[in-house]
Amino acid sequence: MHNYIFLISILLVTYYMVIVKRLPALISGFRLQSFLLFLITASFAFYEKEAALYIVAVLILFLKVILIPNFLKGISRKIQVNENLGLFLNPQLSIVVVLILTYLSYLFTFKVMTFTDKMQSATFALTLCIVLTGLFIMIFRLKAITQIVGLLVMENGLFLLAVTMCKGMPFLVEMSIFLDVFISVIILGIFVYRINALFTHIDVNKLSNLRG
Amino acid sequence: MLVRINPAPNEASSGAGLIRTSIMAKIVSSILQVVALAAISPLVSGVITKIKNNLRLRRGPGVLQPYYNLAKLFKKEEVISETASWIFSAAPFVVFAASITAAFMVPAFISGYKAGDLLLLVFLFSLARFFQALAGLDAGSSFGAMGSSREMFVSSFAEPAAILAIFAVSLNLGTTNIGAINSLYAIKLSTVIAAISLFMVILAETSRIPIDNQETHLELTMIHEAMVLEYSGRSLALIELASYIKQIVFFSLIGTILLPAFLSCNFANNLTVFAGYLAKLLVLCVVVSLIEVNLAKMRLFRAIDFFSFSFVLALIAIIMAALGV
Amino acid sequence: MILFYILSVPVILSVISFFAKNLKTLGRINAAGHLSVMLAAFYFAITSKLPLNLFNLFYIDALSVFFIFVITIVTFAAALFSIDYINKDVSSGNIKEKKAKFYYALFNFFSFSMLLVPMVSNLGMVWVGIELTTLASTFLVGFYNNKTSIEAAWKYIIICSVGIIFALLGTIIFYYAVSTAGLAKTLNWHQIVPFSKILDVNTVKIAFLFILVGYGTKAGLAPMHTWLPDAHSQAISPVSAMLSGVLLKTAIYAILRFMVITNNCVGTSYTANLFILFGIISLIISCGFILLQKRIKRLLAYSSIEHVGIIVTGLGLGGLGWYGALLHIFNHAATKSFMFFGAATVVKKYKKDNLNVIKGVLNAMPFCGVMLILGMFAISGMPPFSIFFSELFILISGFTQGRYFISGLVLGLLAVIFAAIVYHLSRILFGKKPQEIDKSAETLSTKLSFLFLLVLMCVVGIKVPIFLNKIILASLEILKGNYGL
Amino acid sequence: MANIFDLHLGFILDGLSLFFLSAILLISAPAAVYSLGYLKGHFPKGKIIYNWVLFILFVISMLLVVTVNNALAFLISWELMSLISYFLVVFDEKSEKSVSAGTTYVVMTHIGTAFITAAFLILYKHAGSFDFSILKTAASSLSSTAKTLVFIFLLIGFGTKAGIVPLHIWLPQAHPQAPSHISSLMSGVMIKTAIYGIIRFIIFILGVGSLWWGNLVLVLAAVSCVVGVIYALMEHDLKKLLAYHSVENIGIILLGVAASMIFLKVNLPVLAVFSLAAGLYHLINHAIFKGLLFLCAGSVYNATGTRDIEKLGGLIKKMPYTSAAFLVGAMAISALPPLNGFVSEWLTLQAFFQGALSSTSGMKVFLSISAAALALTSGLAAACFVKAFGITFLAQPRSNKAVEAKEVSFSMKLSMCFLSVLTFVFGLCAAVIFKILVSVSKSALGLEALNADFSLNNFSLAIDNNTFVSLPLVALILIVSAAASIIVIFILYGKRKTRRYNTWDCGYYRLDARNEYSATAFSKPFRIAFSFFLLPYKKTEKIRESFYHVKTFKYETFTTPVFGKYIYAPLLGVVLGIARFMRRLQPGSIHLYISYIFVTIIALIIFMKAF
Repeated sequence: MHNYIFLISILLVTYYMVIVKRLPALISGFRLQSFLLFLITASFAFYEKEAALYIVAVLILFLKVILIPNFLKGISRKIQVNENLGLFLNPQLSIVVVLILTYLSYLFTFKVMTFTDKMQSATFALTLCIVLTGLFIMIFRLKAITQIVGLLVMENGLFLLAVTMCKGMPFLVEMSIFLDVFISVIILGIFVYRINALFTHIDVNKLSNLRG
Repeated sequence: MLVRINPAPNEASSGAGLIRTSIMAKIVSSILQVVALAAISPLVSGVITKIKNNLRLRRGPGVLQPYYNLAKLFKKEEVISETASWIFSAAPFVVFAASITAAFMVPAFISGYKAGDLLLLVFLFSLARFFQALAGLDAGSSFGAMGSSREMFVSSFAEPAAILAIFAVSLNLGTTNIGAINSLYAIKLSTVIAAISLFMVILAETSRIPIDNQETHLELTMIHEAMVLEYSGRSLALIELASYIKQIVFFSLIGTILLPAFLSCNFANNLTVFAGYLAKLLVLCVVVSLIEVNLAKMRLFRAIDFFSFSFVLALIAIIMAALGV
Repeated sequence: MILFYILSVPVILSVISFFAKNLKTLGRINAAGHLSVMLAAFYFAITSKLPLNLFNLFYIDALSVFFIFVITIVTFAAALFSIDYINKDVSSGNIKEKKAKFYYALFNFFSFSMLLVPMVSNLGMVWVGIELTTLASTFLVGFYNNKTSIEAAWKYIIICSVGIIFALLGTIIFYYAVSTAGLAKTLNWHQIVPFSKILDVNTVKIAFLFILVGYGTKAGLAPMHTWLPDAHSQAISPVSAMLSGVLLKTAIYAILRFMVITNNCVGTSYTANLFILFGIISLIISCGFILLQKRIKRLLAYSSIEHVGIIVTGLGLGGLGWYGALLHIFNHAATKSFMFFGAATVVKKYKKDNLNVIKGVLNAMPFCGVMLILGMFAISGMPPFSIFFSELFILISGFTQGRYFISGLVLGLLAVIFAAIVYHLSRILFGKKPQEIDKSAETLSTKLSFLFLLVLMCVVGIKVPIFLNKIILASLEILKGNYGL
Repeated sequence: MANIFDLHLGFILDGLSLFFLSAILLISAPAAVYSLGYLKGHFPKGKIIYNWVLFILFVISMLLVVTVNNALAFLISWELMSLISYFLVVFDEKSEKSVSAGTTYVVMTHIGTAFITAAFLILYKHAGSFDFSILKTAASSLSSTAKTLVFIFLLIGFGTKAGIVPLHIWLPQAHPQAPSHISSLMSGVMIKTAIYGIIRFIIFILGVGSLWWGNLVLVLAAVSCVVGVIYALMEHDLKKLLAYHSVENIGIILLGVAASMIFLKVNLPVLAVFSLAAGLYHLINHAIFKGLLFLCAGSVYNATGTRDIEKLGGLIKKMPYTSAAFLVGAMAISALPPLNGFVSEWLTLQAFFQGALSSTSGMKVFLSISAAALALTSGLAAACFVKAFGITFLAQPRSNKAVEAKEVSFSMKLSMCFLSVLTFVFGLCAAVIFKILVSVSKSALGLEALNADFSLNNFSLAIDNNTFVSLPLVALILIVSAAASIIVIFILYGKRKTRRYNTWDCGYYRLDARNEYSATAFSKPFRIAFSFFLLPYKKTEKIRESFYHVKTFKYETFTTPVFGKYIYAPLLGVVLGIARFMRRLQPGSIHLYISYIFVTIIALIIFMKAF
């Protein structure tokens, strides 16, 4: 039962990330989402008695709840960027679109995928919805940092999927993925600095010198 | 059908044998015929001029005038342009030789062995024309070049009509060799139409109204005369003679196609054939004179319409020949 | 053992790079190291008994060997080409010496990550390896640190990451399918394949969709190709060659691994149709962009999309098409690197990359000009160069299956692309050279890198070497599902 | 699968291949000798070596094309031939004209090759092998749709190389740009390899499927003839003019081939053999005289540095050998007896006539009209060569370049002389040569057993006992009558008296080259007559000193390139328009790019069931 609660709250946090207008709020949303992910992983580890999942949970807590959000906040503070996210779509419309995406995910899960377990169906739909929402953030938010956050949201969705459906990936893979994610966030961060230095903004929509 | 175009070996050898027996006689008679044609060819022009003048109620020069002209020209000194090259001097001989060779292709009053066929005839005259046109360009005068240009223009449109007319005639004959014709051959309506078409081409080829006018040296109208403007003396005489021969060859052709009577297999046996031939020529002379007197010269670009008409006539002839009419 | 040698040399070279004193020596050591890696790979391919399974961590079969071989060849050529290229960059003040060393380090890290992909047995690790290649090459794309290169690098990393996340999604779904089928929980390819028939068909189908889109993004399949022309054109040129020549192929390698499982499970027509769809779309899109291209390196980048399209179409056609596709992977790697070297030399000399501006290359730089002419015809599929044959095999496969429309379309698009490439390149190659450009010759190492690839192009064009043929035929068996090779 | 990789490179050396082989060698030899003198002094040494390497490779590739017995090997050698000839077209790589001509050439020919490839692969699907003999057996079991498809593809493919209208546009651009000995090879033999392809693949391997194939080829051939010669008339670049004549002559060759296809279908095997042999005869003739003419044009270019005939004139006095050779070539191509061009045109006309004689009424008219088209062509060709020869070699020089011309070197003269002699040989020995060609044609049509002989006494060509032409005899009569006229006149009137004087100038005191007729003026009647097709337009420009005084008046006439403007330009426009639309799909926005991935995923999931 508490799993349902976690799942629903993670969905709500994701919605929250769609409607926020400012960068710190978005990053906090991400922190919250990661924290919920940590809780879910930990509870899975507890119920399923998977030792590896404990380590994963700890890593989530360490990396995604603490390190990465702090890093992102540090960047946004340092480059003193306008806190506004830059929206292609206003929050009202955005939430409508994301609701539609949620509906589509459910439709997809129940029509196309053939899960016997109802819980699994719900989880799959939810994670798919989170992945798509991450994509939505990447598409409809202008700033470079929001794209990083969008990417991380998608990744969170996948972690959730791996944990809930398969009880985690093989350990080595899991660790490598963490490493990858961490390196990529750092590299992306470096590029945000560089973009800011060269263009004096981080509005990636304006990066359109290369076309055709 | 196939048998004919694919002679069996024995048939071919028997044909060869036939040729061998009479070959000397044929060669002699052919040469004699050509000499005779060459001899009477200026007369045809003389007669036409005479008839034309009579029709116009003038007296005009005598029928032998072309002979006097030729004799005079042969004796005269030639003036050759400083710009001209050997082409200019060689052209009259080529033209003359081509016309003589063409005369070998056509049965005037003797049918039988020929060196080639009607298609060759067309190309022989184009050989003559080719050199004539080059000679026209050679002196560097605008007149000559203009004549060459127009001559080539007119003839290139005349050629398809001529080929089509020849095809129509030959379809009825079964071969393109007009030498195969003999007195027994029955003419058909399609042949007549083809002959009319051919006649139109001949009018053009012999520089007659409505395409060209032999009587004028007005630069706007002349074609053939412009081309030979630089010539004088002996060369001019040869060219004139060649065009007389060309004319008589064509007339003989038309005469043979339309009236295959008065053709004999050898030269010796009767004079009525020759008389009949002369009569055919006379009729043609009259027709040509009537046309020349009654029509005006066309504008150069109307010539295309003229040949189109001729072309269509030939096409009709072919369709009729295809239907067996 | 050789395997570890192959993997460790790049790492060692990477470390050396930071400590080296002389840049030129560093370049030479680098090239020599990669030469040894290539020879080792060659030796490995001939001698070792396949498949090779090390601690369930590395799994090498003929398919892996084939890709390792392709990667080492292009890496060696790029290392050889780098020597002079980087030297000139440093001496002209384009980059600092420290950065040049950084380049060599990244270069080796990049080649290490690419070599890792075909070696690992775990499909999750394959994903990690491919993500690593992205991370390693991002800095090489943004190497010059100017506006366009940073833009390209940003697009590259973001779009590839998004794509690859879908690949991860697909991998997880695969994993789910495996774990629910009552098998051991594993993502090791050689352990999944024998049981792939009992996997849930629907799940595998969906998983493959995500895999195809995900790795397809990395492979440069249209319409997910959008990062490719930017990244390839902005990357430092030896790396452009590697990106086009082999990076795309590692993604295809990943797709192939999943394809085998999917084919075993749901039959070949499903993947085949998807491949053909993406192949044709890639061909059409690249054709349009090649026609109107203004910049030489972008032209080559779009040509890469075209060739990936051909490869994927060949994979979709099956039979001889598979052979053609694998051969094409090799041929395209050699030829496209060759072309990038040529383009790089030209751009370096003229300091522009606009096709409308460059003139008289043949005149200004005879060797490179001749190479570019040959490459121009090689890349557009003229005999006696190898691409002609691999394309022909794919077409033969299409026609013999009676798929006239698809094969005809491919043939037509290839002809149009040929026209465009010849039009664009002949304009820069011929004509009078501008006054300010003086005639010059290339250094020996550069020439060698050209000739090395040219020999490969021609040799394979005349006859596929026996050993390569053997590897490809064995790989074909693997693609058919006979995994024990 | 593996058997494909081992190309069993075998050779087919039947009559057809041997015929083409000898045709190639016959033209290559004089071209090689010619290039000795042509290149010397005009190009640096390295370039000359480069030329030789390419030349030899070019000849080898052509030889391979006509001798290999495997469609794949054919395809490869075909592509190699195109590639090498491309390098030869851009031999003068600094001229932009060469480069654009080369590009057009290689692109057109590659598109053609794509069609050929498609045709081969369709055949391969049914045969399972590329071997000619296996393809031949497999072709007989092909469905009629597939057969038609293969035919159309082969026709487009080979038609592009042969330069039939409207696929000819590359030809007049590319041929003139190559060095002249290469032009002579390209025009003389390379485009003939396409005819080889048509005969080998459409007639020999595929077999004529239905009557309309022949009709289609016949119509295309007739159109090519006429269009080619009309464009040639309008052209004042000597080599371009010759290139357009190649289009025309390819048309004439194809007339014979097409007639043969028709006769095969209406069950007239003897005639089929005859007309194919006629086509082959024109092929070798065209190789000879077009080779000759290109060599002469090269000599003119070498001596004067220009190919624009409006700037030439009077060269006959400066370059007697070249002009004589050109005259012979011009006479041959204008089909004047007793040279070789006449023989093949006569044979082709006879083929039409005999066909008309033996076939049903509709076909009679069709064949006759084709013959008329041929007649029109030969008339116009004669006009064109009167222009080409007359303006280039006769009258006064029109520019300094022409004044300073000198006769070319010995090796060039030798090659021209050799080919000139060949035009006579192929004219006068027609009966013997035609006998050989008939056997070639029999083997190509698979009618070896047929009893067909078209010669009489070894010196006349004969269809039957009535219809024949004997060129030695014609030549004899020509010579004898010319000689006789000279002798007779001499006997009657004595020695010829001549005087050199100015050309008659109508009383104008200073007649110079500027008063001469120009090539433009010469061809003006034709331009007007064909204005419906050529769409001529003119530009006038007055340069005034004051309002009342026009200092110079510039008058230029142009003809509209109909095919370029109304077929190729719109086609290219459509393709580029689509490409331009596509470009807009990539405006540089990363958000859009990510959404592409998103849309792709969604679309794939929705349509998943379709795969």
